Amino acid sequence: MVMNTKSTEMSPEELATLTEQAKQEAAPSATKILWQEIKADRPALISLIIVVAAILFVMITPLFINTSKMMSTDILAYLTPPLHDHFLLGADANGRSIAMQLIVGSRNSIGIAIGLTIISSTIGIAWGLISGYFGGYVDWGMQRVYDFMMMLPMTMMIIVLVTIIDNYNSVTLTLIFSLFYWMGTSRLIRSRTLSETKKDYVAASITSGTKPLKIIFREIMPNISSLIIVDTTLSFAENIGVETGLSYLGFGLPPQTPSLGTLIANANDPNNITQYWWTWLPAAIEIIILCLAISYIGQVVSRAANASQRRAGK
Amino acid sequence: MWKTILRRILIMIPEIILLSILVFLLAKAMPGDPFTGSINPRSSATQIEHLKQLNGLYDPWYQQYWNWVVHLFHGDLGQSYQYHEPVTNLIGDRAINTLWLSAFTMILTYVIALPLGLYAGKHDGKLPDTVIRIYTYVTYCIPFFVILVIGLWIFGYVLNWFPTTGSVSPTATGMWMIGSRFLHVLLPGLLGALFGTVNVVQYMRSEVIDAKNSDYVRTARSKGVPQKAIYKHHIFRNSLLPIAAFGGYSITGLLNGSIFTETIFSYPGMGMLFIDSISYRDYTVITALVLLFGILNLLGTLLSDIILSVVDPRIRVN
Amino acid sequence: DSGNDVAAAETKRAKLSDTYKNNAKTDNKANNKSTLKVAEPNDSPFKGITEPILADNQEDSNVFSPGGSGNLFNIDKNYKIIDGGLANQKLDRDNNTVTITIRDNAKWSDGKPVTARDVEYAYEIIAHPKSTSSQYSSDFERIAGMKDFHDGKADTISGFTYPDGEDGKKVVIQYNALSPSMKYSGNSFIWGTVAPYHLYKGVPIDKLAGSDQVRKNPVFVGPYKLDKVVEGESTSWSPNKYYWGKQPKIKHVTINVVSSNSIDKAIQTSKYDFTSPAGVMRGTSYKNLKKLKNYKIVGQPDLGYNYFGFNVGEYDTDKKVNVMDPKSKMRNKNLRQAMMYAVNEDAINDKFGNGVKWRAKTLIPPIFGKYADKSAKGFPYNPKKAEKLLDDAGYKKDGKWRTQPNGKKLVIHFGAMQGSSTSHATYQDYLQRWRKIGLNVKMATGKEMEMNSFYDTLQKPKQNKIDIFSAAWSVSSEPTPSQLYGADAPFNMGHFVTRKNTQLINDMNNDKAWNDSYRTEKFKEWQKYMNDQAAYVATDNSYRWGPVNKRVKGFDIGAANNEFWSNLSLTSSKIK
Amino acid sequence: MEDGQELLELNDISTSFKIDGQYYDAISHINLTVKRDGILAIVGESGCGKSTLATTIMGLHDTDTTRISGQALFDGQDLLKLDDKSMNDIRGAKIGMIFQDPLSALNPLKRIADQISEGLDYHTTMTSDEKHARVMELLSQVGIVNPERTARQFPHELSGGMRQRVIIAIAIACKPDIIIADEPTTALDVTIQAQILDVLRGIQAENHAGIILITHDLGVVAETADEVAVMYAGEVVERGTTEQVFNNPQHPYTRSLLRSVPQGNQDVTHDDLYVIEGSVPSIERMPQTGDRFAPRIPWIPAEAHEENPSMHEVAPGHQVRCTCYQQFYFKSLEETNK
Amino acid sequence: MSLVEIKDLKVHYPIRSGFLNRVTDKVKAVDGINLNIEAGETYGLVGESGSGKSTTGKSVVGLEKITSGSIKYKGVDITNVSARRNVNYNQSVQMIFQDSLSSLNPRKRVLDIIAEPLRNFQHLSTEEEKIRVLQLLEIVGLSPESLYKYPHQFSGGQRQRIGIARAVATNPELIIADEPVSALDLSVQAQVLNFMKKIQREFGISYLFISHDLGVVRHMCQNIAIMNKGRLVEVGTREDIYDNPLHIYTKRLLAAIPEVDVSKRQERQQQRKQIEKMYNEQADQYYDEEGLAYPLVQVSPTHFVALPKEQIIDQLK
Ligand SMILES: Nc1ncnc2c1ncn2[C@@H]1O[C@H](COP(=O)(O)OP(=O)(O)OP(=O)(O)O)[C@@H](O)[C@H]1O
Ligand SMILES: Nc1ncnc2c1ncn2[C@@H]1O[C@H](COP(=O)(O)OP(=O)(O)OP(=O)(O)O)[C@@H](O)[C@H]1O
Ligand SMILES: [Mg+2]
Ligand SMILES: [Mg+2]
Repeated sequence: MVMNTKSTEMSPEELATLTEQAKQEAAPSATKILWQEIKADRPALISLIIVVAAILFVMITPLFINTSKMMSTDILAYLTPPLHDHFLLGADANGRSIAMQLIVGSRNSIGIAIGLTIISSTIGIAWGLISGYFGGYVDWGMQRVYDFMMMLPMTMMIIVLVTIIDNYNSVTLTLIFSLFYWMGTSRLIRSRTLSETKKDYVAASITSGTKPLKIIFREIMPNISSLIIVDTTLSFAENIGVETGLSYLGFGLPPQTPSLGTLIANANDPNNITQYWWTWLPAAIEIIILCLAISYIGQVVSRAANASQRRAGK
Repeated sequence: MWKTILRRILIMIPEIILLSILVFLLAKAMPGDPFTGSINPRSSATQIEHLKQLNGLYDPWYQQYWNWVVHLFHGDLGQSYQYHEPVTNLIGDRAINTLWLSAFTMILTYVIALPLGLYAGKHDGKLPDTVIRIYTYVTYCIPFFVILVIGLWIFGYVLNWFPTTGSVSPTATGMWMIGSRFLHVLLPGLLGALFGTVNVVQYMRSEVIDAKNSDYVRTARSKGVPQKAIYKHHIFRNSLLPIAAFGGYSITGLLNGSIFTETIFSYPGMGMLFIDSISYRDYTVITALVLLFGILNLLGTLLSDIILSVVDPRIRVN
Repeated sequence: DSGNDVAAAETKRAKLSDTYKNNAKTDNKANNKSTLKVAEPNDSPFKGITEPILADNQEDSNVFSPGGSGNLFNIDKNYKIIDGGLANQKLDRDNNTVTITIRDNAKWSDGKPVTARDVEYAYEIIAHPKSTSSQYSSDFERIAGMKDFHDGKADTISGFTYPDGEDGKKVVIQYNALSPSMKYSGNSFIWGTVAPYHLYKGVPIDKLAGSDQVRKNPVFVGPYKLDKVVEGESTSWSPNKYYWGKQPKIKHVTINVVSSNSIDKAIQTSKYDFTSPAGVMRGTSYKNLKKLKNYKIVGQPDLGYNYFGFNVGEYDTDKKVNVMDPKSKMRNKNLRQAMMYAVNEDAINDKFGNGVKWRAKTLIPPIFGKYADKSAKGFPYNPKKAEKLLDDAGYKKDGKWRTQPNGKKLVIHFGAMQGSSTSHATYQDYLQRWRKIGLNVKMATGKEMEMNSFYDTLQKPKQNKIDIFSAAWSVSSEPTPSQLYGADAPFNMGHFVTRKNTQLINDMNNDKAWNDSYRTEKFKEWQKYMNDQAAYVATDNSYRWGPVNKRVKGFDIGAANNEFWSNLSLTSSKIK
Repeated sequence: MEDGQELLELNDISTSFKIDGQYYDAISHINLTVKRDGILAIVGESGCGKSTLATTIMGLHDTDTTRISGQALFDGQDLLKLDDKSMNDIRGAKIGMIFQDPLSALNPLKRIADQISEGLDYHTTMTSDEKHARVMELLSQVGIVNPERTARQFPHELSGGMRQRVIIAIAIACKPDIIIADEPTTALDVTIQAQILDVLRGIQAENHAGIILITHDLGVVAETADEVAVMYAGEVVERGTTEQVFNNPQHPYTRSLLRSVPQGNQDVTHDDLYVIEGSVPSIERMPQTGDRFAPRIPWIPAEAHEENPSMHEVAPGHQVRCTCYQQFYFKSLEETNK
Repeated sequence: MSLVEIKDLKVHYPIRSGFLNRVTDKVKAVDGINLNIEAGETYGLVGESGSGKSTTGKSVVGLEKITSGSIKYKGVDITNVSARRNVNYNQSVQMIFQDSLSSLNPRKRVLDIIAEPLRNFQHLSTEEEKIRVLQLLEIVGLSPESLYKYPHQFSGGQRQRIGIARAVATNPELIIADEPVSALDLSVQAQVLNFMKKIQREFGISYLFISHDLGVVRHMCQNIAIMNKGRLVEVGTREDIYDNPLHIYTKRLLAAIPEVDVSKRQERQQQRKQIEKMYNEQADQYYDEEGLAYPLVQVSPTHFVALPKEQIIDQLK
């Protein structure tokens, strides 16, 4: 057509300079904004450092700890108080070092939390996006499944499943949890997807010939990314505590597997609460600090997301 | 309206059937059976075998399920293996305790959370807001059961302010009984409320902020309505609406929480019954409880939707 | 064979008495006005079944015990049935009959007299084809007509006759043979409680456990009557004016279930007078409570023990009898003994027992002062001996682990149930010590098993998942072990059967056994034999103990104290 | 009641908003008067500060983030100095306001009757019967056919036009002296717009109120207003009677605006509309000295603009900011294509 | 042959409810309209809010599933997807949206936005693609620096031009412009309208120009269709509609447009009142029992109006 013939000749150099100029004018990306926002907020920066350091620490250190040796009982060290013998944080009723269990336990618990967050968020996001985008019968069917899952009494179902599965470990446990933790995300994502789908840029993509799945994941998803990030951060904070509750009831990880939950479960004996506080308190404090730090980061993330929206409004 | 409710209830039926099959199968899939644990030299092994047969534990699952359904339609959920009592009676007793505890916790939660949320929303970004938000975040991050255990220890044992076990004092009679029941749920309810407010506070806060910045509030101000009245008639009322609906949804959370609360406070409700029944493999009770909790969840959602449609004229019409 | 350097000393054992001798003066005002508060330490609510035939749990029996538990007979300290109770029993070895005579003034708490039919009805409840009771066993089939009744072929049990009629006070039970164990309470032939026929008669037996008669408006023959029951939580009691025996002094008693996690705190804060005499208290609690000034710890050896069992055979479901498997991995006696010598029970009990638990020496708990073999040594820690036993039997070391005599690899699976943190530590300690003598022992299924899975596995007629297991029995007050270790006993989960064992168990109740010293002899022989075979080895015994507040007077949990509740009184109106 | 009496006198009003800790003027040095029985239209592009002016008069700003100076004399008092309580006595009673978005401006949970009578609750001592009667009267006054029914309905049950009528009813409930209508018709269809404007005119005729009509639709102004103030970048750049401004526009901005209205007489394929270059600066970027419109007419020499332009009277009652109008001309096609 | 021929187009939205998601009712958004769009021309579609204009436009680009009727593009019925693919329909028909902000993905840079259709329909190298985008930017009068900016960094008019650049990227023959200027200020509106005309002149694009602003439509379109409750009430050339409106609905619309001419103010108000009165009195003559418009009847070679025959005769008098 006319336009093609009219095309202005352009040398590669010219193109490069133009590109360069354009890049200078380019707006910072969302990640950059987020990073700046976090950098500007000292508590958030500290939180981020804490969380990242904690995750790295508990992921790397256990590689140098002989877990089976650590978990072997030494009945002579029964409930050694902190700073006695070689026990920095004391020992539990099995004479096992609390400090070491805390490290390996954090790895297990944080691992479960990360795994759970990744799996459940992935399911939830995909579910919400697909359900919200396609609407109609697809949505209807998916919503029925959602309704059904919502009806299930979660804790009870998890307990029953854990009881059935004889030989479970952290992976199985993560999978079981994941079955029940995607609905919140999916609901959130679905409602945002519904409103996002009504926006004209989706229509524009359709008329531009883009395929549905590409529209869902490449067009819509980036637009709800701030929501996704905020939701994921907050569910991560929440998920750290998920395993502990069940371990407390005795349906979490098996006793030989150290975890924050099995450590905190030491608090189920009122004697331990005061007399042998070191058996559970460090784990509880760790959870609180991690959870607070992550929620704080989540807040900053959501603020950053809002800020970029505000900027977008002008 | 009634038609909508009826339709919603109809929608629930297949879900409930599905749940009943699922839970029935899962219960049977647990290793062991109600008689596995009852081994002691005072009961004889052959008699236990006899009892298993008598209870149809060797029938194929679909037959057991079918029998169960048939009985269900006669209002009979079977006998508890552990309590040797009809499940309906057993759960009936426990349900009252759980509902009483949950209702009390819920009321306290709202009593605490609504003013906090309103206050935080009214002064958003200012000091009280920050304080309230820190409070909610901290409570959100502390594992619920840790709070319960510590609270029980401090207020129940050290200070000896509250009873530490059961749902009512055995000596209480008449009016005292109500007082005693109240006293027994006071501590768990209070702890549950103080540490369970986060959702309601956050929700209320954001609703208030939204309402505060809404156009209709601007309209009200342009009518010359004083600030106080605006909060009362417009902001509070409009923010309360979604919160009211939240109540039904929060039933799920309360029921989940009851498992912990009841175990820790030795409060004989459905949550504790469930944990007991799991280790006893009391199929009939497990099935009935999961089903009941499932139905309560459904009803909670339904209730929320009904509340919403009653209070929100926008929904009432369609 | 001591002479080893590492053998540990005997476990330190607390010296507990079964009575609390309180010399303070009884305070009548306190007895009348104050409430005796009893705690029932238990993690789940009680089930609310007042009828002892139907209740298969300890909680119910504990919280309803002021009602007398329907007990027919008084006993002496050896659990031997003596006269003077609600009824007396007479054994007639010539005619193979048992005559039970109820005392004339025996009444239920509703004022109705206790009748001969009440004695018989208990058997009907046990044996009814649709009964929910788990008490029926083949031993009862020694009663004439019992099997027919149980099979539904007869409406009545023909072995029962009433010389003065059903409403009379006398029952004669026709047996096809009497057993010396019948002299003792808790035997498996004579049921020891009455059931209120006048109250139960309208209720179908399969519905009895759930009926109001059992749960809401029960009647009792003991010193107290039930005032109120809060389902699952508590019972409260006041004196039963129709009680035939000694009238109780305390006018008001409540029994509350308290979770075992909270019981220490509850006692420390003086919330209760004492814990249920038959209630289970943990060793850790003892450590916490023993120093209390206002409580005295009272205890006596428990009717029970923990034990190791070895899987050496299978259950033949057709013949309904256990058979040993000659090829079984654990068949070798030396291996079993070695494993027992390798574990250090004394050290474990020292650490976790807190003085209320100690190493057991035989399969008869020490509470049976007469029958328990006090000279037995059991298996004191002796790893050298263990290694020698293994070496002798040909379990040679091949690298780290020993192999079977036939050269095959040896991996032993240890089955144990989930429990407290101390039980976990104990199991781990076992494993570590077995490994030290070169035995490759692993947890069956990789971890401690949940109780149901554990018994589910063990009760399979044949299983190879578990080679050695740790479990516990609580035993009846009549200690004949046929139900547990007999050839046809399904609870013989290790399937240990030898001719000698069968012989010894049978001898305990043969005709000669009417002679007490013969019987005692046989019990001791059996214990020796079992220790030698080491197919089942008791690991520890413990005290059944509880704290008693110092305001309580007359507290005596000795077996011979047939008037436990009536003998109690208070010395002040406030818990001290 | 005397026609043309001055009701509201705005003297040198400036409003600035706090953005990232700094205050920026959204409107500066506004001088206007509202007369009884007159309709004063305020026109300008989006972001010129029209709404800000309205909300400033009404005292609806958040005092924490807004700084206001100047005087708004009404009835002998300066509205800007009044405390919230005294202002509440004036809002709704003496000055009523009509908002742009008719859906969000009504409380979705309250019945129409309650929303209308709410103002009466605070400004009158009517009994509930009287209030009801007044609500009916108001609803018929704004042209609602079935007032009884509408009164019982909720906002979402009404069409956009009906809702806007209700909002007008709310604004005039207490017979205010001044009605401020901020884009009352922008969200509506033309036919409904015409009806609403009719209603407004009717109200004015009945109540003898003064109306401030904010809009960016020049047609609406031409057909409705008595006086016009053209705003650009927070300033009034031209004001006068409607005839003066439309028939004899002076300021380059006014003239450019009028020139860019599509007229029916152009050739469909070839005639282009006049385009004003650039766009309204955001308040952070607002030039603080010089003619704010100057950057958008680069072909006019810089000298033509006054340094700190003030209003000049070009005819009685007709004022223009800056003298640059004297040198303003439209670029010819050749110039545009250069 | 016209470029696009719309025949008896109906789009009904089902209202679903209940457990089985059954259709319980329907909204007749578009209820049988006929239109022909000629190549290189601008066709105006005018009507009140909710009259079905957008739905018509969306059906033409294929965003909306049509209930019945046909849309022919160069004689080929393109109501199903495969047919559309065969004639490269999606490439040849593009759309410009009302809300410039929401029609541009806020998370994408200008380069990616404009290149989207190129990536789907043409397979260019990254270099070529960039050059093409730069060309398009030049065509719509935006500087090359815009390449890596986000939509929110532009003003409304600029954004609308980015939208246009995307629409013309694949050299379309028809662009559906759904209220392209309704959200814009006068000055910006002028910019966009001029621009649309410019590319039409240069590339011979046809427009279906949807608007409720009769002033703008008059400025842009040779042919105009007036839509009311899903049906067309009057179709004709600009002159037919503006100088000789026959349907009361058209008259009313025209009368309602406020004009900048201050001197005619009284006169126009009079006229409006008169038409309003007429409308109130005679409305039922113009609509059938259901309150919908009658089928179109030809009154001149270019002029159609939805009236029963008898009425037309009256009207023409
Ligand atoms: N609360 C506020 N905080 C900061 N800036 C504001 C605030 N309100 C308005 N502004 C800015 O002040 C300027 C004037 O806004 P205003 O809403 O008064 O314009 P307007 O003429 O009413 O525009 P429109 O026609 O879009 O309604 C704009 O640049 C706007 O961004
Ligand atoms: N997805 C949908 N489901 C149900 N009804 C719809 C849907 N989309 C539009 N409608 C209805 O169809 C009718 C026509 O809508 P359409 O958007 O085509 O009108 P319009 O003329 O473009 O109006 P506007 O000027 O407000 O954009 C309206 O009554 C609308 O409510
Ligand atoms: Mg505005
Ligand atoms: Mg539209």
